[in-house]
Amino acid sequence: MKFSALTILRQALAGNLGWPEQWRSPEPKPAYDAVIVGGGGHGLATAYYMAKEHGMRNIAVVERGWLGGGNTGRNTTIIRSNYLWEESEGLYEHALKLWEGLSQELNYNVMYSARGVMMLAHNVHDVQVFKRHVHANRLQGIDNEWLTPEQAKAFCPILNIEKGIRYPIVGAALQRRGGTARHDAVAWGYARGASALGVDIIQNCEVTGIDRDASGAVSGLRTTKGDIRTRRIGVVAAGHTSVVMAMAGVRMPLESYPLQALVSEPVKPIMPCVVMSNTIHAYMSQSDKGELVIGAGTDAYTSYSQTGGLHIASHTLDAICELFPVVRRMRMLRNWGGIVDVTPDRSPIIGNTPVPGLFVNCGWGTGGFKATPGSGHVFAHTVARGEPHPINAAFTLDRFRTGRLIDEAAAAAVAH
Amino acid sequence: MNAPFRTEAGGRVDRARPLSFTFDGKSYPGFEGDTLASALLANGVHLVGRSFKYHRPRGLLSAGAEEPNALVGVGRGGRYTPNLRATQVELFDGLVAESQNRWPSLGFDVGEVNDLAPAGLLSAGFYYKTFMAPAGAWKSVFEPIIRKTAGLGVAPQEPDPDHYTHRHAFCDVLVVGAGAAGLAAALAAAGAGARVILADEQAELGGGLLSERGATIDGVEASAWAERTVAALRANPNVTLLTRAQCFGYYAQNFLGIVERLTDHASSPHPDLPRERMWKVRAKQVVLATGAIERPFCFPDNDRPGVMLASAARTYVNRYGVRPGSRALVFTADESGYAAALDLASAGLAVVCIAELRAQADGPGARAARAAGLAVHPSTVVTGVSGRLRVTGATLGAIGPDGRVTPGQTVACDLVLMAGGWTPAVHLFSQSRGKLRFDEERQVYLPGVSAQDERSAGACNGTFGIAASLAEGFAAGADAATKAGFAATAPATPDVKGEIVPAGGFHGAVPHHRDPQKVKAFVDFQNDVTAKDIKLAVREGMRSIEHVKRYTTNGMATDQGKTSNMQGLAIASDALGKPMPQVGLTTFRPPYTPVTFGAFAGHSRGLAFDPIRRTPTHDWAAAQGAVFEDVGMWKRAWFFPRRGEDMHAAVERECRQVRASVGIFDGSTLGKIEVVGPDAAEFMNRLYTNPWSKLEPGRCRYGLMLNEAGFVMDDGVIGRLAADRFHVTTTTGGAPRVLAHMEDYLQTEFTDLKVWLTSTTEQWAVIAVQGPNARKVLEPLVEGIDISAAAMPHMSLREGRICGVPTRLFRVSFTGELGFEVNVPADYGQAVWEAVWAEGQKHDMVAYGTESMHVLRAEKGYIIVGQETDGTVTPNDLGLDWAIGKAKPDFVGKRSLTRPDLVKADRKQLVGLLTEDPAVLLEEGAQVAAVATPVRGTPALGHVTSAYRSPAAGRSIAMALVAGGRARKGQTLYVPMANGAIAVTVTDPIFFDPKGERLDV
Amino acid sequence: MSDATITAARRSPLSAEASSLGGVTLTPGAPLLRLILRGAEAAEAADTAFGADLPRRPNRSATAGERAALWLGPDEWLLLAPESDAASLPASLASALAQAPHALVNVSHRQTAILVSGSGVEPLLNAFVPLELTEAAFPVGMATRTIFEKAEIVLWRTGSAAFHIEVWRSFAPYVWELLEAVRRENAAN
Amino acid sequence: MLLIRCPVCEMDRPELEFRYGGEAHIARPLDPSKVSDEEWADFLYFRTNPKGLHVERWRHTAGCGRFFNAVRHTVTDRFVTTYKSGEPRPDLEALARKLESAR
Ligand SMILES: Cc1cc2nc3c(=O)[nH]c(=O)nc-3n(C[C@H](O)[C@H](O)[C@H](O)COP(=O)(O)OP(=O)(O)OC[C@H]3O[C@@H](n4cnc5c(N)ncnc54)[C@H](O)[C@@H]3O)c2cc1C
Ligand SMILES: NC(=O)c1ccc[n+]([C@@H]2O[C@H](COP(=O)([O-])OP(=O)(O)OC[C@H]3O[C@@H](n4cnc5c(N)ncnc54)[C@H](O)[C@@H]3O)[C@@H](O)[C@H]2O)c1
Ligand SMILES: Cc1cc2nc3c(=O)[nH]c(=O)nc-3n(C[C@H](O)[C@H](O)[C@H](O)COP(=O)(O)O)c2cc1C
Ligand SMILES: [Zn+2]
Repeated sequence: MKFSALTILRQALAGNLGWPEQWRSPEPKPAYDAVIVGGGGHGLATAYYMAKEHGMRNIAVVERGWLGGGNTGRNTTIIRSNYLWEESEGLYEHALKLWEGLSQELNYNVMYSARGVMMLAHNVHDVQVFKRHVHANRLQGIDNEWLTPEQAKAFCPILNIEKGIRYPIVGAALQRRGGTARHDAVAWGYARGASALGVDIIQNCEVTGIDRDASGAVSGLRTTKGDIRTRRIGVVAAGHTSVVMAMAGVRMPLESYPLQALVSEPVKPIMPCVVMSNTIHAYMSQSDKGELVIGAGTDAYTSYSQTGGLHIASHTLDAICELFPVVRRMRMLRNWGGIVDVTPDRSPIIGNTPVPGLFVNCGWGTGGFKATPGSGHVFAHTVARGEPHPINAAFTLDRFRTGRLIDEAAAAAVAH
Repeated sequence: MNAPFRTEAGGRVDRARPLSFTFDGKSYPGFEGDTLASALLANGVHLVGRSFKYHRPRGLLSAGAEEPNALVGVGRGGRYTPNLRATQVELFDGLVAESQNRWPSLGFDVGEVNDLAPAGLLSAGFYYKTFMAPAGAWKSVFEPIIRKTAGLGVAPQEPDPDHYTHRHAFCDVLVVGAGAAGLAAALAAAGAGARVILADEQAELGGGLLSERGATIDGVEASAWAERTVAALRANPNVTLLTRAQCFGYYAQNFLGIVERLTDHASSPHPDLPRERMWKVRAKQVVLATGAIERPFCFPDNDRPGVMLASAARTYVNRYGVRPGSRALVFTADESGYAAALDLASAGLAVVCIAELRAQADGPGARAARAAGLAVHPSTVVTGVSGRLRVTGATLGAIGPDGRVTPGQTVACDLVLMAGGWTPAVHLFSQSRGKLRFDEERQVYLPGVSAQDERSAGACNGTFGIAASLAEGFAAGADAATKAGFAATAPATPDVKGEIVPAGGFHGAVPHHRDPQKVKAFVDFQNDVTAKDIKLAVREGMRSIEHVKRYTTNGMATDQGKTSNMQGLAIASDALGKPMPQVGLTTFRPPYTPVTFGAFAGHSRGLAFDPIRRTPTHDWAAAQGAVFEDVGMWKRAWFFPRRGEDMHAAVERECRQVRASVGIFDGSTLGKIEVVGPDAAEFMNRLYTNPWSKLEPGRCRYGLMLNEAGFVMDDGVIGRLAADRFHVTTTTGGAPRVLAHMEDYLQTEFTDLKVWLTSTTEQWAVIAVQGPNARKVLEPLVEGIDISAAAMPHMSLREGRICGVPTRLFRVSFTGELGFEVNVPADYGQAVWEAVWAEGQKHDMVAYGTESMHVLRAEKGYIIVGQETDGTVTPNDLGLDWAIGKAKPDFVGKRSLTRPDLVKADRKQLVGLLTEDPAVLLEEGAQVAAVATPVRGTPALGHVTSAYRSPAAGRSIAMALVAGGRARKGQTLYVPMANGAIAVTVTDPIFFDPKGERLDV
Repeated sequence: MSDATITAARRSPLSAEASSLGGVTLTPGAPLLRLILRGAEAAEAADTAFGADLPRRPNRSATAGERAALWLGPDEWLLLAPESDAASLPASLASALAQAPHALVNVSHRQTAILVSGSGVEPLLNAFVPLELTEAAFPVGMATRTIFEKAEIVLWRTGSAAFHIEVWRSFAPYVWELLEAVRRENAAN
Repeated sequence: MLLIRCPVCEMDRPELEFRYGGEAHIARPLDPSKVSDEEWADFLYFRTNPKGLHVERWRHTAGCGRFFNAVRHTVTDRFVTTYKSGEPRPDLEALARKLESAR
């Protein structure tokens, strides 16, 4: 059923009894042409584009829990494309362009909100780094502009730009097309779209093993809902990638860390944009419902616990209160964690693996939500064609051997 | 002044201390000991808020932490705090509170039109299905409208004048909750000699005991027993009692967060008192005694002001001496409803009747009620209420044997009490990662297998009733003390008489006979989630309770589902046709109730947000009017403007004077590490690219450090003091990282080496004296060192004295001029600095800051790690191959340098760039391209790393990393800027004195 | 370093003066000779030369007269001695240890001391220090590096209600000011 | 905040005093020049990252300053054991069995 104001009215008058399931919940078939492991935004988007653009309909997404329940459902939803290196710029800008039409594409309002993402500079080094981004982005046609502290405050009036504070704000880089989106809707919208194209989305179905034939190529999957035969597997398991890849005997350059986020109680709008400060480690935006959505860096140790330490929230909030002194009396409503898979160069791995038929899309670390549509789009190409799309060609596993890293962290250490 | 609904006597408020407060501008009386909620009720005020989506009028549902409706803004100016629960706000004289989410007024709120929209139009998730066309309208039209309606309260508009504090605490037994179970646990544990912390979020310890009327413990009223017990605990030096102290989170290894409110309840607190204190408690053992939360019923219009939890009404009459109405209808499915009815009746309210949902109405409660002359109707439900801003009546329905409801009588009442049973507060247990188990009989989740050293007691463990809670509390306290290493036995359980023990309960939507399309029965009051919303979510394929939660927002409000989660689960389970435990629970997360941001931040605030590191000569620089820059935690003198100078002018003057005569510069922030031991040289060989074995004592060398991936990590001048002793310097920002990196290799890889590392960064003040007259300035001050060119060549190091102070004197230069760096013990830094400065005046010495330092080094093509490098740069890229000890078999990073990508010809290499127009200054970070207007998407050749106006070169200069740059020398490239490209010529990155003739003088 | 001849003015990183409030006294420490000794094999020889047995047990200290040796790590000691020892002690230690591999580094000016004493000292320190400070858990004579909010310190209990804090000089004002702030709070209580 | 037993200090100490050091027992090749690019990449970057018992390095930075090793369960974050740097890697399976029987 197409979603629109009209259908809403019609259904409301009929007691909302006529809404169909947004996606089917079938049992797994014995075999598929391809199986995507992981029903997060990236996995669902991959399946959607495989069906839509590559005509693969006999495919499935298997998800160990509930779809969107991984990092897709627990991230702070910052979207931007003003990355430093050309490879990253290409990938994230590809995603940003897709975000711009995604609600219409999916007929699902994902509430992509281009409210602007502002990154604060607190010292001379920050200025150099952010200006480097601004210039690099402009060359690639990606919007990113430099603001004075006064302009930054005009854009976000609750910002403290006093000079005498511990880490005064000396400028900011602003990407106006950056913003946020409603994270759950992204998963649901892709699931609905994929399901309508025939993709089987199988929840509560954990992959427990990967079978390989005599040649070493992928031949099937074992799951908590039985075995599935397939010759193509796309692993999009975020924090659990190492675990799934180990089932195929592949070791990964990944470590999984807890990353926490929190929300305040909802208040009337006080903040029209997203603000990030890497130097003092915190970022904040306000959701359409009114709560302040806040995050920072990972906990210090690897973990699959989806929780973290109290001191991390303390450090996040002391920074937030310095940047925005008017929120000091506001209150934390909920604090949660996700598990992010981090690569040594803080860039994702999207492509083939040493195992024929096995493809991987991982390593998004603390910042992959923004890439969801683009990542799914190029990974669909990769899995369907067996070779990377030009946009993800550089994001190989092999770069860790050659040293051809795409080091966003080294250059800027900007997360998200 | 007389509050009309105040009882004549009784309750725990202090009638001798009348107070006055305002709500929405109107002044009311109250008493010390009231909450804002009890005081409002005492004044007959029931309408206290508006709901989130439909803006429905809302009253007080509860008397505690679970309150979803009565959110108010309290205070003024910087102390204004939104979204506080009136049930938790303690009254003080002069308190100012206002209602929220309404316009223009609480009684008449325009937003209520949402409630009049066709039924179901604004149902769960409707916004995902619309506002998509035309493209762009979301951003320009719909989202702005939606955002305007967002939020509940208004955020404070001014910075918070209060402050917050922290305390780490340790105990043998932490008891959370001071009701019957918690008090008993604390008694037992303290009795065994354990160090106990007992924390309760309320202003008074006693929990449910304070709300009791009928029951006695050891012959005294329950509340009196609580008082006595608290007094006994207070007298025990091993016990710390924390009131107004919410335990908000249970973290790994029995680490719990507690936030204590210290001043919010006082009208004029001592100004030095913090507003809140966060306790960070590491407990050997924990007893959770957090009680249970009463469930409302989900029936049409169950949200009208005057519909209230039965236990809340009981608390208002018994504890606060307030009648929450005049004519009460009690709707119950639990024995506890009868206790409430009885208490209200004895407080003089008319109890119209008791509607008992269950078919049997012959339990102890019903029997007592009937004995007291109250009417009890079994198999009876409330199917709706009349009255919009306040209940005026209720309609009843009878449940037939087939479960169908037939309409019954309408009764006039102004209070409808709901006693739907009790949901144990297992939040903290669940946060501790204990496994919950589902109790089939009572249909509730209870603590199951523990993951940490804790146990639950009392209502939170499903043990209801005072006697049973006391017994379980004693046992839990004794068990905790025993496990913490004390010999403990549970004290004898006191004799409890006259209590009505909660039993029964109901889950899910109450059946009714009304047109489901026309009514709203609320599950999550604050977020306006109705039973229909939950069913719709299930219909749309949201089969996981997590999806139901997120699609409907059930349980996501500021009460975090305390009254709604189990109801939502029951309704979803019904819709899915699956038993509750198979549908599952959503995750309990910290905090239990919202916690102030400021409490997390504590003292990390303002200038104490991070330590401010100042050098030994900071005050001198400040007195000279230096402008400082932040480098890590350090404040470094950036430039020294004279009257009327901007940075550019100051830097130009400083640079010229250094080259013309001499300058003084504070290098104290440079990292310093003393590497000592028989294997010191070998260690240096392995950690730095350069060879060290042959460096003679008394000589220095520029050292380059790589990470294991082969990329430049740090650099600095390193002096050899003795065969077994090196004085290593690092970059300012890199100092801790370099030391940690060295320790890592030393302790875990190169364990064969006998060498030790000691940070001496702060031992030495470093005074750089640079310029052709540097020697002349120092000569008169130095003792015991011949600093002549012959005796002390460039890159050498001597020990002796300066101004009588022991010094390590380096002859080094980061300016390209004759230069020395005077290291003196830090306490003498300023005195020596001043002496050098005084001497320097004979040579027109200038003090220069980091900006001039950068210019001077750039003129010479010296790199700055972190500016010319970004973690992706190799020594070769920088033209520093000369710094690599080729003969060394290995050093950290060496192997990586031969990886395929690191030996590619077109790597970015450090070059100089000169603009065609010498007056044009490039911008650092600007990109370098082969053509003036590169096609969008063409990769850049590189970027400008440094750019300055060079007084020495008399023009602008720049350094850049450019692909294959060294082979491009002489080429014209372009730096595209927003307003056109700048043509540049590629050069050597050395712009002044390329032969270094000024150095060796 | 013989300091006998030094005439240059010495400036402590702390300009504050000793004061008492709410039962807690804060005192900026006087200058001390501070040496870091590294190398387990050198400990024995150091015992005699220093005049106090270097503690071999973790997190302990040993004192002899005005000298103290604090265990900081299995092969790391912080040796504290009066300023007046500066002329002789480093040299005599160095010669006593000549045969054993070791590192001896003078850090007299790297750090400074803050002395905290009085009945409210434990809760005061526990505003920032994450260690249990009861005498049972942190007895007199215990010494260790630890965290003080966002700074690192060495915390040494010198008496049942007295602690000696060693802190790097640039962090000293931060530690002092935080102690002062909480002392005021606690006094208001 | 985790509570970590430092095997050198022989005390339980708060996480704030420690620095995490990644997977343990990844030995630097004795002669790096002899290993292939693949092997070198393995050493530099590839990690087990297990969901379960993890053998890892910590350093008691704001304590005794020593690196040591620990076995921690990465789902519960519970430390099973800690031991001094240089001591052999414990038998994880035996530890897992011990944990199981202790339940
Ligand atoms: C707190 C937090 C804040 C963040 N903030 C931002 C931000 O502001 N901006 C941004 O761009 N990014 C952010 N991120 C990162 C972003 O969330 C992720 O990069 C992104 O969501 C990854 O999407 P995904 O679909 O790959 O992963 P997920 O959504 O995690 O999906 C992976 C799925 O794989 C499933 N799975 C795992 N193992 C198996 C198995 N064996 N069998 C079957 N299924 C399996 C998981 O259950 C999961 O659902 C944040 C992350 C967190 C945790
Ligand atoms: N009269 C009533 O209205 C009423 C209400 C509740 C319980 N009871 C009775 O009390 C007995 C149960 O006693 P109990 O001790 O188990 O429960 P209790 O409700 O008496 O006490 C629980 C206490 O825990 C506190 N608390 C809950 N969560 C907290 C947190 N996170 N941090 C700090 N404090 C927290 C509450 O403020 C409360 O004081 C039963 O008989 C029950 O029927 C009576
Ligand atoms: C952008 C964003 C906004 C959120 N807003 C709320 C909120 O208003 N109320 C709430 O209870 N939780 C909110 N959450 C948190 C979720 O309830 C939940 O904690 C999160 O999805 C992680 O799941 P878990 O806690 O069930 O593990 C939000 C999460 C995200 C990612
Ligand atoms: Zn230790």
